Amino acid sequence: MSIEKYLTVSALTKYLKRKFDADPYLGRVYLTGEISNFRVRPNAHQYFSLKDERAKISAIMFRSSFEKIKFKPEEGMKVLVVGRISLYEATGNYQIYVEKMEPDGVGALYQAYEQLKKKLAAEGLFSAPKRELPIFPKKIAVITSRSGAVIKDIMTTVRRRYPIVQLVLFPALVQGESAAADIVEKIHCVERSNSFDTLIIGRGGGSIEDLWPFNEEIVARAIYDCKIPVISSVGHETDTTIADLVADVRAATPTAAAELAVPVLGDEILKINQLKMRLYQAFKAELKIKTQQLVKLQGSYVFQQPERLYEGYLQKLDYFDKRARQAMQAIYTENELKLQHMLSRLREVAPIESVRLNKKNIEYLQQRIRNAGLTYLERKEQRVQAAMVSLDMLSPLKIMSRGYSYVSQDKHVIKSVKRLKTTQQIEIHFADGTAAAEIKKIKEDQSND
Amino acid sequence: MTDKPTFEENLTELEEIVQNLEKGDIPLEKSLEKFQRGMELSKELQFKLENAEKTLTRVMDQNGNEEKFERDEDNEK
Amino acid sequence: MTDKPTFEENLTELEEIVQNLEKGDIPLEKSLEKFQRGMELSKELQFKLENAEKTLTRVMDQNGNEEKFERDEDNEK
Amino acid sequence: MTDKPTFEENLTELEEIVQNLEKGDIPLEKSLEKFQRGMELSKELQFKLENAEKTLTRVMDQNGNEEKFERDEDNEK
Amino acid sequence: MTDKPTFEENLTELEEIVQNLEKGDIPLEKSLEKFQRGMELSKELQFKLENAEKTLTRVMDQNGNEEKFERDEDNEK
Amino acid sequence: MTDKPTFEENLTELEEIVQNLEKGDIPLEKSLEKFQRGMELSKELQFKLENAEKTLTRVMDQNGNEEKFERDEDNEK
Amino acid sequence: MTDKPTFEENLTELEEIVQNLEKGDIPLEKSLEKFQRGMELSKELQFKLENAEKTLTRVMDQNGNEEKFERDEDNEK
Repeated sequence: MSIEKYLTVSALTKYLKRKFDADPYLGRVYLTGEISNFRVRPNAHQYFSLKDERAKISAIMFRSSFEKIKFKPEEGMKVLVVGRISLYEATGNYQIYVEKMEPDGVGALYQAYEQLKKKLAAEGLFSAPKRELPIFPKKIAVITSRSGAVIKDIMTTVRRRYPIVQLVLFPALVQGESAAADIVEKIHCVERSNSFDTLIIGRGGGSIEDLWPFNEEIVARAIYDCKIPVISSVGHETDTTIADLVADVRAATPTAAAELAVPVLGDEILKINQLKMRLYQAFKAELKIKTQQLVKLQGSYVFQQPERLYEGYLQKLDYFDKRARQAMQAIYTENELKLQHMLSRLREVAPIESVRLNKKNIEYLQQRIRNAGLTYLERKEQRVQAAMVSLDMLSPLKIMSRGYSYVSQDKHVIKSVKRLKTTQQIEIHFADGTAAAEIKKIKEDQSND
Repeated sequence: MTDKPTFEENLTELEEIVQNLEKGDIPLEKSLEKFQRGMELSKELQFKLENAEKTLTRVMDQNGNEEKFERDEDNEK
Repeated sequence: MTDKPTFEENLTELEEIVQNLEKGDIPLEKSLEKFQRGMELSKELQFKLENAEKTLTRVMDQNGNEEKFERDEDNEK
Repeated sequence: MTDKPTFEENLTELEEIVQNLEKGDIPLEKSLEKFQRGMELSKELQFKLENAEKTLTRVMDQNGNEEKFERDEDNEK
Repeated sequence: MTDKPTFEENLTELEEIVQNLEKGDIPLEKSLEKFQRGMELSKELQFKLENAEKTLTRVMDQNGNEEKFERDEDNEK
Repeated sequence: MTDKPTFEENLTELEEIVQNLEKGDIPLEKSLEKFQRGMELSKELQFKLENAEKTLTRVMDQNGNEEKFERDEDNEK
Repeated sequence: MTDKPTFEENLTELEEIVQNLEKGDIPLEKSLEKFQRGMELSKELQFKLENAEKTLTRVMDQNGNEEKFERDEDNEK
C-alpha cells in the first residue's frame, strides 16, 4: 500500500468533526441525564459528565452559559440540558456543549444522603469535638482498596515527607453492597490492634453510587466511635460524604490526607534545630547582657581607679596639714613680732639716760660739797687767823720788850713792895723769860703812897 | 514505657524552655539549668528523628498479621 | 541552694555598692569594706558567667553542626 | 573598734583644730598643744589612708584574673 | 602648770611695763625694777617662742614628705 | 625696804646739805657731820647709779644676741 | 659734850678778848689773863680746825677711788 492511502490523525479527526457539526440532529440536542464527575471550577468553563444507568457522555459548559443557570448543579443531580454535539480535536473526545441546563427532580441516593446527614447532624456527630491528629505519628493505618491509587498516593507522600512512620494498609472494599460492613470491620480491626496513632480512610473519586458506602450510617458511627483520630479522604474535593463530615479531619485528596497525617521530617529536624539555635541564642544573649552588666560595673572608676576613693581625703588632709602649719607659723610669727616690738619699745625706755644724768648730777653735787667743805673750813681758818694776829699784836709782852718787867709770886703779880718780905722768893718776868730772885731788903717809897 | 514522656511532650517542654529563655526574666542559674535541659532535649529529639529507620508499608492480612506490601516494594525499585 | 543569692541578686548588690561608692558619701572604713565586698561579688559573678559560657561552648561543641551554622551566621553579618 | 573614732571624725577634729588655729585667738601654749594634736591626727589619718591604699592594692592584685578576662573581651571587639 | 602665767599674760604684763616706762613719771628705782622685770619677761617670752619654734620644726620634720611637698609647692610658684 | 629713803629723797637730802654747806652758817661740828653725811649720800647714790648703769649695760648687751637673731631674720626676708 | 663750848663760841670769845685788849683800859694782870685766855682759845681753835681739815681730807680721800673711776670714765669719753 502506498503511503497516500493512510490518513493523518488530524485529517481523520477533522473529517469526523465535520460529520458531527454537519449532522442536523446533533446541532441541537435535548438530553436528560445525571451530573457526574462534577467539580465546580470557579470562574471557568465547567467540565462534567452526564450519565444514566448504561451510558455516559462528557459535557462542557462554557463560562458564559454556566453563569446563566439559576441553580447549583451538584454531583448526581438529574438535569435537562440543551446543547450541540461536537468533537474536541485535541483529545478526540466527542462531547455535548451544554447551552442550557435545568434540574430534573432529585436523585434517590442524594435524597437518602440528605436525610442521613440531617439525622446525624441533629445527633451532634458532626459538631462533636474533633480528636487532634498526632504531630509525630509512629504508625498509621490506612483503610482503602488494596489496588487503588489512594494507597499509592499516600505511600508516595509519606515516603517523601516522613519515611520513618509505619504505614499499614487495611485492604477494604470501597464500593458495592458489602463495602460498608467491610470498612466498619477494618475500623474495628485497627482499633483492636491498639498500636495506631492515626487512621486514614480513603477512596478515589467516583459517582455518588460508587462513594455510597461512605454515606452509610454504620460507617459514620464506626468512624465517630473510633478512638484513633480519623482522616477521611473520599472521592474528589466536591464529593462530601458522611464519612468526611464525621471524621476528625477531611482531606480533599489522599495526598492531602497523607500530608495531614505526617509532618515533613526535614522540616521537623530543622524546627528542632531552630529551637536549639533559639535556645542557644537566647542563653548566649542573656550571658552577653549579664556580661555587659558585669563589665560595666567592673568598669566603674571605683574598680578601675580605686585610689579615687581616698584621693579626695589625701588632698583634704594635705590641705588641712598645710593650713595647720601655716596657721601655727602665723601665730608664731605674730607673737614673735609682738614680742620684738615690745622688746624694742622696752629697750627704748631703758632708764640708762636718766641714770647717767643722775650720775652727772651726783658728781656735780659731790664737787660742790667738796668745794663747800673746803671753803667753809678756809673761812673759819681765816677768822681764827685774824683773831690770832690781833691777839698777838695786843700781847702785854710786847710792852715788856721795851724794858719793863714785873714780879709775881705764885702766879700773882705783885704790884707793891708792901707785899714783899725779905727772903721772899719771887719771879721776875721779862719779855723774853723769867728769873727767880730773893728779896734781900725792902725800901718803901713814901711819896708815892 | 507509659511514664516516659513522649516525643511531643519533650518537644513541648523544649519549646517552653526556649520561650522562657527568650523572655529572659529568669535567674542566670535557672536559665543555665534550663539551657542544659533544653540542649539535652533537642539532642534527644533530633536523635530520634534522624536515627529512626525508614519503613516499608505493610498490609494487614485476614488473620491479623502484618505482611510486606508488594506495591511498596515495587515502588522502591 | 535556695538560700544562696542568685546571680541577679549578687549583680544588684554589686550595682548598689558601685553606686554607693561612686556617690562617695560613705565613711572611708565603710567604703573599704564595700570595695572588698564589691570585688568579691564581681569575682563570683565573673566565675559564674565564665562557667555558664563554658557550658555554652561545651554543649555547642558536642554537635559540630550548630557551630558551623553559627559561624555561617556570623559571616553573613 | 566601735569606740575608736572613725577616719571622718578624726578628719573633722583636724579641721576644727585648723579653724581654731586660723582664728588665732587662742593662747600660744594652747595653740601649740592644738598644733601638736593636729599633727598627730594628720599622721594617723595619713597612716590610715596608706593602709587603705595597701588594702585596695592587695584586693586588686587578688583579682588579676578579671583584668585578663576584660582584656580578652576587648580584643574581640 | 595652770597657775603659771600664759605667754599672753606675760606679754600683757610686759606691755603694761613698757607703757608705764614710756609715761616716764616713775622713780628711778621703780623704773629700774620695772625695766628688769620687763627684761625677764621678754627673756621668758622669747624662750617660750623658741620652744614653740623648735616644736614646730620638730613636728614638721617628723614627716619629711610634707616638707618636701611644701618646698615643691614653693618652687612651683 | 619701804622705810628706806628712795633715791630721790636721798638726792634731795644731798642737795640740801650742799646748799647748807655753801651758805656756811652752820657750826663747824655740824658742818663736818653734814659734809660726812653728804659724802656718804653721794657715794651711795653714785654706787646705786653705777650699779644700775652696769646692770642696764649688761642687760642691753645681753640683747645683743637677740639683735643678731633679729638681723638674721631680716636677712631671710 | 653739850657743855663744851663750840668752835664758834670759842672763836667769838677769842674775838671779844681781842677787842677788849684793843680798848687797852684793862689792868695788866687782867690783860695778861685775857691774853693767855686768848692764846689758849686760839690754840684750841687751831687744833679744832686742823682736826676738821684732817677729817675733811680723810672723807675726801675715801672717795679717791671714785675720783679715779670718774677720771677713767672721763678718759673714756
